[in-house]
Amino acid sequence: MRIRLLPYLFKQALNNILSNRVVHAIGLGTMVVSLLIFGTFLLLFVNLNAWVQGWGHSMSMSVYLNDDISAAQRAEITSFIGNLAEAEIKRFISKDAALRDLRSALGSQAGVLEGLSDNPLPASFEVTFTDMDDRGTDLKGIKQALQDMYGVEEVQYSEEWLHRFEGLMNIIKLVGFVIGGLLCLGILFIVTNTIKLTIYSRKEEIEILKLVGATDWFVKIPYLFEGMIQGILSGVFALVILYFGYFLISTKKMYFLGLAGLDFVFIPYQYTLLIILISVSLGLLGCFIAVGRFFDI
Amino acid sequence: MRIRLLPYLFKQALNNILSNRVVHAIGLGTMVVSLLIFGTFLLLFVNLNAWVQGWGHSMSMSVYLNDDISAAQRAEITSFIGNLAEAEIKRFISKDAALRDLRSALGSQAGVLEGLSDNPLPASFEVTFTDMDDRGTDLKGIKQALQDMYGVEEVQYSEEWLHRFEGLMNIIKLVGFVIGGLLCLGILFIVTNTIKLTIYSRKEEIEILKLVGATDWFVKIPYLFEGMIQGILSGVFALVILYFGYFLISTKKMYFLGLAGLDFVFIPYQYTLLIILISVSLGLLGCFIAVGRFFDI
Amino acid sequence: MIQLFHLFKNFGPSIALGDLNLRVHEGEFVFVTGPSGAGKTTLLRLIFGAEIPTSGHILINGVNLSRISRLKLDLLRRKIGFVFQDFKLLPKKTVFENVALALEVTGEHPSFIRKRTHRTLKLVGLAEKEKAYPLQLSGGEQQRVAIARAIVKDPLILLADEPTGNLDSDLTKDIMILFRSIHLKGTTVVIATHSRELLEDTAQRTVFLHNGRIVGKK
Amino acid sequence: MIQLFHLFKNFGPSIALGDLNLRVHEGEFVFVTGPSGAGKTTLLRLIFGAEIPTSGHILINGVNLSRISRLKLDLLRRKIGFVFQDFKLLPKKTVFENVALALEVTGEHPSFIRKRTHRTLKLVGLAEKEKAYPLQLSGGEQQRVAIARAIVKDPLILLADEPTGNLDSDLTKDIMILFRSIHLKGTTVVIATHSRELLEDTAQRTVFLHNGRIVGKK
Ligand SMILES: Nc1ncnc2c1ncn2[C@@H]1O[C@H](COP(=O)(O)OP(=O)(O)OP(=O)(O)O)[C@@H](O)[C@H]1O
Ligand SMILES: Nc1ncnc2c1ncn2[C@@H]1O[C@H](COP(=O)(O)OP(=O)(O)OP(=O)(O)O)[C@@H](O)[C@H]1O
Ligand SMILES: [Mg+2]
Ligand SMILES: [Mg+2]
Repeated sequence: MRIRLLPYLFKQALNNILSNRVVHAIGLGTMVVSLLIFGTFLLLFVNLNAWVQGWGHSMSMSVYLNDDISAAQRAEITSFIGNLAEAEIKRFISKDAALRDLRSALGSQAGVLEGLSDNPLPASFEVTFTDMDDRGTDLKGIKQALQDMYGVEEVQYSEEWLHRFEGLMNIIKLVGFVIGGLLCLGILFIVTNTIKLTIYSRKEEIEILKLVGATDWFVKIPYLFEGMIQGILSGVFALVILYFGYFLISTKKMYFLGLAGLDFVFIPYQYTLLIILISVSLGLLGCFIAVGRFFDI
Repeated sequence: MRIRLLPYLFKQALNNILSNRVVHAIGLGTMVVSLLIFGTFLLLFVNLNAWVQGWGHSMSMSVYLNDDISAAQRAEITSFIGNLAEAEIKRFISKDAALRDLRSALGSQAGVLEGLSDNPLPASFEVTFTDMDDRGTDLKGIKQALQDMYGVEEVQYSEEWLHRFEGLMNIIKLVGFVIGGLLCLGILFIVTNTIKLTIYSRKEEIEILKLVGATDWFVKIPYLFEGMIQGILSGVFALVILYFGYFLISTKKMYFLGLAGLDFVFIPYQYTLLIILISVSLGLLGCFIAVGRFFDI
Repeated sequence: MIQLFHLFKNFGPSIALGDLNLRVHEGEFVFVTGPSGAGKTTLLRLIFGAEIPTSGHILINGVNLSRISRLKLDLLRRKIGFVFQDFKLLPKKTVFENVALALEVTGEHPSFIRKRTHRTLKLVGLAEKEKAYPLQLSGGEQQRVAIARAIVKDPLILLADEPTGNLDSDLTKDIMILFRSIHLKGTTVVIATHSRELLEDTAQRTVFLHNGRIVGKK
Repeated sequence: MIQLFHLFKNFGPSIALGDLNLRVHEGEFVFVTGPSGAGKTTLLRLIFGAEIPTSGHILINGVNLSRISRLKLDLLRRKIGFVFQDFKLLPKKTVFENVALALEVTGEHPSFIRKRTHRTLKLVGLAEKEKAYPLQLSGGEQQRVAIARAIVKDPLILLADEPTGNLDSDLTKDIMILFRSIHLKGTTVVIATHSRELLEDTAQRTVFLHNGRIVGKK
């Protein structure tokens, strides 16, 4: 193989694509659709994850304070929570506010609070946690640390809620990975098969080239170029169509679906690169396998 | 076309499949994988829906009763709720039990209940709703009806929770339908394309048949049989593999995934029939389109 | 039987046939000859309806090919045997199946098809190659399969395009005897060839083509 | 140049060549003839390395084909021109591209390729059909493209399998003159044919094959 043949072989690849344009178009279509399915899945998975994550934001922790807490101690607690990357103080609930809240929470049962002379409720900080799952927040540890601080009477969070939330995330992740993994395998299979089929009809061509004295690489390289071009084209087409689809159902339109307030983002750019990379390697791989089959002349 | 040619043409189709077995195998593989992707999606969607639905079971309504309710009135309420298909009385909470519950719920704040002489809390029924979403349960209407009954003091349910739950179901449905719809379209496209490609390499064969004086149907019918056979085979293979996969991840194994208690069911049999039906019609359609292209001799 | 009126056939700018007029009567035996590229193949393909004339008319048995439906054309082709210059055999079918095909498309009875196919293959000397595939045959053997397929159905018209180009002279003589015997049974035969061998020892009517025009008759 | 020792070639049970011994010296001009199915094509394909002998040895320029690597075989083939009985042209490439291909695989310079291809196509009388595709050519024209592709690279050895089966006698003479001129430049030529025309008016060495065995020499 001489390097200066490469441009010639590349031109051959372009010619081949043109002269087999129907077969190539069919193959390209299949690849684009396969990648599109994968891309759509990625897009939705990324967003679904974010939504459910966001939905879990309401996970909060109550830090009840002693009635006799000093300003310094309070400041210390505030700064401790402030230093936790994933935590945020949502609000401070004074003793009075706590009683008001309890009364409204009890609703018709608020009568039980009538006979009180003294307010027995403690003041508290309501702390919310964001992105908990990503950073593997150790809620138990935080609770312990807070409880050991001066001025803290008790720390509470809903373990049941957390459990449920984690269960849900597990289900979604499981489903996501199962579908995602199968999709990956499936698309790998479909795309390589499609390329095999587009090349299969050209068995004779390969045979003739070999009879004219072409070396294996002289025959193979144009096919690999073809696979590469098909891979790039299908990757780009799939992404463009995906972006267009994303654009159509962008955030604004989601109001109509009763999903107001949910941010709908495009897949991160690393993933777009990944899709192109996948499609190109699939193209090359498919050609490589398919062409390899015909080399026993 | 004489009917008695049909067996002959069917035999032709079988012969064709055998003599083009590599191309057919590749095509079959692609179809099986496509259908498998679709089937897996269906399987997971059906189960995910059931899980989230089940997870929503904890939706409950509290029916608070007057202290002076008569046994007859109570029985009437019980039977009213019993007649609601989707509702079920989970438990009856007596006045004492209600106080106990409240005390434990208040935790460290239970001190507020110390000074009580009389138990101000009403007894209540806890009513749970199942399969709410499916039957479009009118919670507001039920609440109203109960509130109008004698002996009922108040009816409460968490509207916020319901809202959230409905939002989640909406998201899952949206994602499900988008992916499902795209998958359907994609697989339709991929399968017909694959069949087109398997037939494309046989352009010459069709030309020769026409030159020997074969009528259009004489040429077409074996291809349609081929498509049908390929459709049936791929549908059956896909289902068998899907069931096998389902069997591997059946309920028992799910304990390991921390998803204990979730029932993992196979897709309903109507759907399996649907998959076969889809694959056969795709096979026929693909052949029909592909063969049609070559009839200008 | 075959009537051609002012037949023109262009492929893009290049003229394959120009103003060709010819009449072949029922039961005639005609040679068409001429140098490479003269238009012999094009002429036969036009008669067969495999090519559409640019202008002019073709009448087969009084039926105008340009006014005929697709289905009628298929049915007409069943009565015409064609030996293609490039054989046009189905590579995925055996020799037997290739020849039987010409009868199968007409819906004949399987036992009849079997008998006739065997007999015809024996006639062209390929009884032993019945189960072989075309690509496993020598050039001459392939050509004889093509001949067998054309004559197996006892056609009304036999069009043979260079039917002996790959055959040695002994076989060529055998095949010509075969054609003559078919002709004697009433088939109209048109053979395109440039083989001196075929043309020399015959007193048959011969049409000379050159650049798509008839330049001589014998 | 070409040495064949006890060459056998079976296809399954059927014997295509049996115990064939032959020597062709450098610069020789040899005809191989015999009836249809005698084994002519098989013999040429064995010499070309397109078929592997069942037993026996083939030496080209002293190199044993059964001991040669795939790459070496590819390189050897570049020095051998082969006119295939069924042409083996690439249908998706033009006449020009088909002929140029034989030079392109060797990595020659584009301008050289262009010039040589033009000249060779002119030699076989196809200068005007350069841009046509094989399926748009008559049988004889296709055969000449195959000849052009075989001779364009000035091969050391020229193997031609029935190279004039689709050509009229004038063209046949032209092509034979072409082959002889190539031969005069030093190429070893082996032609398989059953054309009387070719064999009659020549005093060339001739090998007669029958049922895969040499039954006569001249
Ligand atoms: N499909 C086509 N497209 C373009 N040109 C064509 C086509 N078919 C034939 N021709 C041209 O028409 C002319 C006549 O071709 P035809 O095949 O009829 O010749 P022929 O007499 O059969 O020659 P041969 O003896 O070589 O087979 C040739 O110049 C050929 O190149
Ligand atoms: N690939 C193959 N598989 C099986 N049999 C084959 C194969 N190739 C050739 N043969 C058989 O070997 C014998 C010799 O074939 P070959 O092609 O060498 O004959 P030939 O001398 O070239 O004949 P022709 O003059 O008809 O071209 C024939 O009987 C043929 O059927
Ligand atoms: Mg011709
Ligand atoms: Mg031969």
